[in-house]
Amino acid sequence: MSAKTILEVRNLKKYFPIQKGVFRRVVGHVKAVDGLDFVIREGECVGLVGESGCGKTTAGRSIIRLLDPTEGEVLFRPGEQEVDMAKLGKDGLKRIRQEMQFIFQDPFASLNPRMTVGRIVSEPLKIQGIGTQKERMSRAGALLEKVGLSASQMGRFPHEFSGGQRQRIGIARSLSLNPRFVICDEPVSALDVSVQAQVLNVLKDLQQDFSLTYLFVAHDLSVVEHISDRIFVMYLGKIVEIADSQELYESPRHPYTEALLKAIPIADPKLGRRREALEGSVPDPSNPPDGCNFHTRCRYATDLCRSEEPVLQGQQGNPEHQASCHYQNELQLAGYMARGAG
Amino acid sequence: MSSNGQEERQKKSLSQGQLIWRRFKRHKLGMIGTVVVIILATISIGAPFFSPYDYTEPDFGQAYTPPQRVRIRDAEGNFTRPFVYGLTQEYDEVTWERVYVEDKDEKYPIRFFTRSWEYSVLGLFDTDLHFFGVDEGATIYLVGTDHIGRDLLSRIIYGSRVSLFIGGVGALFSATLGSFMGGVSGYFSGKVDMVVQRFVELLQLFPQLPLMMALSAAIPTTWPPLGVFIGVVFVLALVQWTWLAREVRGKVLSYREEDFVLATKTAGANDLYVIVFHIIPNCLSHIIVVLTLTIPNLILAESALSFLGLGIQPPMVSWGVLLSNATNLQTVGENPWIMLPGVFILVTILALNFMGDGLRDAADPYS
Amino acid sequence: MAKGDRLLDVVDLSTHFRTEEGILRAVDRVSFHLDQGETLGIVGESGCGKSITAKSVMNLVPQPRGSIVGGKVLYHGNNGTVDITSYHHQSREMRKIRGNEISMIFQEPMTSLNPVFTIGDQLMEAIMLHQRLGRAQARQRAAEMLARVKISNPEQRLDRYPHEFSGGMRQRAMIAMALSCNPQILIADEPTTALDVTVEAQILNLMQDLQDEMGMAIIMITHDLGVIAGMADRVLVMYAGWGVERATTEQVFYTPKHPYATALLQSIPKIGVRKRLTSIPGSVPDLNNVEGGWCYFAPRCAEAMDICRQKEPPTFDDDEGHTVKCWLWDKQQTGIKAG
Amino acid sequence: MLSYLIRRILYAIPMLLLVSFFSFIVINLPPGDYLTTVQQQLQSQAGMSRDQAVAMAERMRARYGLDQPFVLQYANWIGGIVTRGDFGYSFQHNRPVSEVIWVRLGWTLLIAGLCHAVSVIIGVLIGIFSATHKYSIGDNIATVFAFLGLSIPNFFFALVLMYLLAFHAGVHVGGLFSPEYVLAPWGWDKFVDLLKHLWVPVVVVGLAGTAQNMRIMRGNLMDVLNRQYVETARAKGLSERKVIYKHAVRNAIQPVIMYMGMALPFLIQGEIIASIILNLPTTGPSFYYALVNQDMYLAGSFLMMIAVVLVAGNLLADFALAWLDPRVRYD
Repeated sequence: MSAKTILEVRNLKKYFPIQKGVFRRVVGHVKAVDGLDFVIREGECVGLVGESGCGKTTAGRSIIRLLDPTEGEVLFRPGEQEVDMAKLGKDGLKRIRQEMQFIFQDPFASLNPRMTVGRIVSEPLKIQGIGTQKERMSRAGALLEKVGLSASQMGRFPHEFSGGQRQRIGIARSLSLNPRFVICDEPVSALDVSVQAQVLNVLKDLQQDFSLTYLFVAHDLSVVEHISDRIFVMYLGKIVEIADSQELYESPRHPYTEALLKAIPIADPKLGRRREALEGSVPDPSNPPDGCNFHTRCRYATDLCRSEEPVLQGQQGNPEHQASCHYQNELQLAGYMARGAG
Repeated sequence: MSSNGQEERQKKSLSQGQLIWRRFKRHKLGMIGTVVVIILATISIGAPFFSPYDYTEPDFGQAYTPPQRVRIRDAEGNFTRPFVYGLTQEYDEVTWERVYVEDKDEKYPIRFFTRSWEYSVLGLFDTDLHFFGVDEGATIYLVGTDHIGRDLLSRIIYGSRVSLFIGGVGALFSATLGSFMGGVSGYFSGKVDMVVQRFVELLQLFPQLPLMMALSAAIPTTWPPLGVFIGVVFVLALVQWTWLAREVRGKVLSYREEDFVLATKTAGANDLYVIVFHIIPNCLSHIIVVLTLTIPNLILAESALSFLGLGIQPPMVSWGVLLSNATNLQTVGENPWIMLPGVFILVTILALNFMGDGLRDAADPYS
Repeated sequence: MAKGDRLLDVVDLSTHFRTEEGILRAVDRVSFHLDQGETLGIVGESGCGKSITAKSVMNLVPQPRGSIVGGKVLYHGNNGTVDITSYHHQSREMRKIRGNEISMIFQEPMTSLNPVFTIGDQLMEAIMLHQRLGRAQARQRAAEMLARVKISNPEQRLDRYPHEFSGGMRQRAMIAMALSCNPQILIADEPTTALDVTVEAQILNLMQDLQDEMGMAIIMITHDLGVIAGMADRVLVMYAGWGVERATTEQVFYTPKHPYATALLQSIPKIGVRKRLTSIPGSVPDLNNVEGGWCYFAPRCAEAMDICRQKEPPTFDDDEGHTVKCWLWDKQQTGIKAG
Repeated sequence: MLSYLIRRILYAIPMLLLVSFFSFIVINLPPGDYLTTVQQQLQSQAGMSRDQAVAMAERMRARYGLDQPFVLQYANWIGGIVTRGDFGYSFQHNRPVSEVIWVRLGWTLLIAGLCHAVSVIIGVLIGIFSATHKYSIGDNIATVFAFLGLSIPNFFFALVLMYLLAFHAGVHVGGLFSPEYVLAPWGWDKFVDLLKHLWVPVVVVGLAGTAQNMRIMRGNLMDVLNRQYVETARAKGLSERKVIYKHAVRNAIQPVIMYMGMALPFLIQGEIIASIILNLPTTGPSFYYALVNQDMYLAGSFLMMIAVVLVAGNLLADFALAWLDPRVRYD
């Protein structure tokens, strides 16, 4: 991968205050996102996985400034110029919206029930003041065709469509401004299995046709594996491992990744019989454990893990594969393939 | 696919508004209420046309005439067109009270589109055409007369103008104020929200009626009736708006976090755009429902204030003003029909409540 | 009763709902059976009727709009065979079975416990009702059950309220509650859908352990083929209210007969296999007021024939109990597959 | 829990101050004051000249502090209330306000409280019945009753009831006692006589509240009956009675309790207007005449005390809620 960097995130943090007591004083913070560092290169699809509450959705929303980050830089380089999304003012943000878009999880909540599909899809163009009404509508029609719907359905309302169709309308809307970078926030997790495949295929085709870069946020590891070139694994507000998709599944470097892979349900009666389960549950994100975040549930944890926080760093001889584990070079962790699948 | 595919497709090209209307049509009580409201509105708009008498004209000789019965069978038992008997006054020999007796020899058929007193239509031209009446020389007091012999029905019809107008305009005014305050406070949250919410809470800590009484008492007695009328509308709206403000705020708060609003924001929309094109249209049906349910509250409040003499001032009439003649128990006992304006209040409020309830069910079927 | 004995025979079960648009045939002549100690998986997408099938077995169809309109649910319990559909849903007989012989857990662990009562109260309720134990003994038993579902400090946890439990813990508490009276059958309606993968694995493992220990049969309802593959002995595939295929788990996964089952298996992404996913075109038909007389899957089926659009397919049964509701398996129609 | 309660109480204090200030503003809105009326009377009835009357009124203004700036007047008033329980002077009654309001406020609270209890109990029971017998004849009747209850203006209802009782049933109505008991010392007979009179205002004022509680309970219970935990309770094998009364009602009643705080204003305003018609010795008539006569301290004190009662009512409702729902306690 030698493509140029499109997005670089440095030390991104998003804390939510917790208020308590008689005077509603701020007594602490939920550290939803606690220092993310990564780069995304042009044209790739990066999967951001983790369990609920790990901060993946907050991360996505902080990058596109649906939430204002508490700290950190979000350097976005759609063309020659670089901007810091985290510091943009209103006007700059509006301009940059043309380059960075967002796809929402819930296909029912993300479309305004009182607008026709044509208006929904063409609305971003109207907001940005691009083209005439007629041009905007014809672009909306073309986009609907592109996602496998028909332009003749533009006059209909969202409630007349099924979940999968609605999600495709949402995708068409996010592409109307011809963005370079799209954050997909669990775009298929609300859909049925048979429809999920339709949407995944549409997303893949569009990536090719419009040369898009995706940040694909999801909890379903098989979906993420299917669509991503590289994968970031998040745990308790931090990235614990970054690797090429295939490499991550074959030879994970972080015990949490290993645990996740062991828990994936396999649709094969011979292989899927018994999954090895990670014990315990995720610690309170307002009061994360000392040392390594994961040590409370890690089967390999030592005193070092309990006292000292590991940094996310490349492996010996393989700087592209990063993990935040003190023992990443020593541990022999089992990949998904070890379960006999693939 | 199947034979009902056609129907499927037809069913599916409806907007939210049309869907609401379809559901509303199925709500029986709501439809009944709507029909009653339309009839009442028609009568109050065409008040002079529907009033058989001039509502301001006293006829001291006819004071406290009881309601006259409309008959369709004459003394011989034959069915005829509707008519009333003439009335003669007699004095009770024991108590020396005036009593009205039907004179079975004088039959006066009820005539439609008759001519009697003159009125002007929108100040454009004068006419004396009326919906119904009887021939000269007889009287038709369908719900009786008051203490100075004014036709109560005509007074009720004119009173409906004031009562319905106050309800409607007051509700519109309070809805505008309430939606604006609620919307602003919900959308911008933070300090603005704090201030508006505390103010709303403060107002809501006072029971509405005593507060309205106190505020109405502040309207100078020297003002002309029209001034008092406008003052009353303001007082009602000022006390009432908080309720809607709270509801709108809640709606706005929930819509503000909806994905479709966030999606619009990621397309670069500013707050104004989001409010105008996304939040208001989605709140609108809710606001209309609350508006419909506010009207009966205001009619009720107006009638209570006027009943106590703190609202509309004579010679202007409203249902509450008419009822204020019924405060003396002895008078009511002797002339119970003077309570009839209350029945009109009841029916109107009931109809509006039915309508509002139907609208709410139709607009928000899952709540 | 020994492992392998027949526990439940569901024959042509039909459950309908009255909706604003007309009659919704949520479950339409579905048949299956369940043996002692085994796990039956019912799989299908949202709206296929799998949850309503489970609720019909419990005689808990949402009232007053839904009702069981046909078929039998024969339960071969300790007191002989009874037809559950013949009982009124609030009858004493039915209530003796519910929670005692047949138990159920639900999809949303967050909402399936009553927020205003402690976990202990809710656990003891069923124990006191069915086992006629006093409060102290019931509490004892409740604590045992919590320990059994691997909740630490069970004694203290009994006095906690549901909102103080995490999602996984609540589902454990639900399982403890469901199993507190040693039921013959546990119906699990999407028990792990709302949970994370790692917690899902914990819960499924727990269910398997408890099944080994206690010997109850499980009906596992899910849309997740991975969960089915990991848990079920036999599988019923549902589509639009129909049971379209029924066989052992191996048969369904390795030699599926119904085109829907085949397509479903192909449409899930498999790790390590990066080829384009085969998607099923279109979406599930609206089941309100559909007129029968055709195969509901035909519009989405790659192999649909003329007859599929004209006549409802019957259910074909091979000799090994692998049934399929599809015209492709009719010898008169094709002769290829049915050969 | 404790922090929740303390927070609610601390929050009520500035609210009370605001309430008193607002009451004072409202009462001062009318142009002129009580002494303007006095001045006119002195001129027309006592035959004083205009100058004499004005001078006399001014002297009285100075005596009662009415010539001071508004804010100072308020400060004096609220200071008197807080430090001495002195609510000012009632010009109309020629007595300190505190001597006038307490008894009347007591009766108002008694009647409103009774109405509250009756309307909650009956309303909730009918609501439970309605929700569990959805769309049955009984439910339809209850629904129509509820609409009627919400739609009938309660002064009109009071009027009709009085008329029917007085002229068709021949019962003594109006007031809280029959004439012969008004001045009589307390005793069993007087108590019975009170009950005979009390039910009229209770019915008049309680009707709307009952209807409202019924609607709320019906809606909530129907909603709660669809919740998953109700199904869980059924799946346990509990009887329908237990499912409804233990599991569903307990959850559905919370909004009713929340509403109890909000319902108080309606009950009090209902009581006020009904009292004027039924001529009861409560706040209603007194407040009304104080307003009409610009007896500002009396009217202001009434308005403020009513609001204070509501603040207290809301606090109680909050506490009840916290007691009922562990999630609120948890904070």
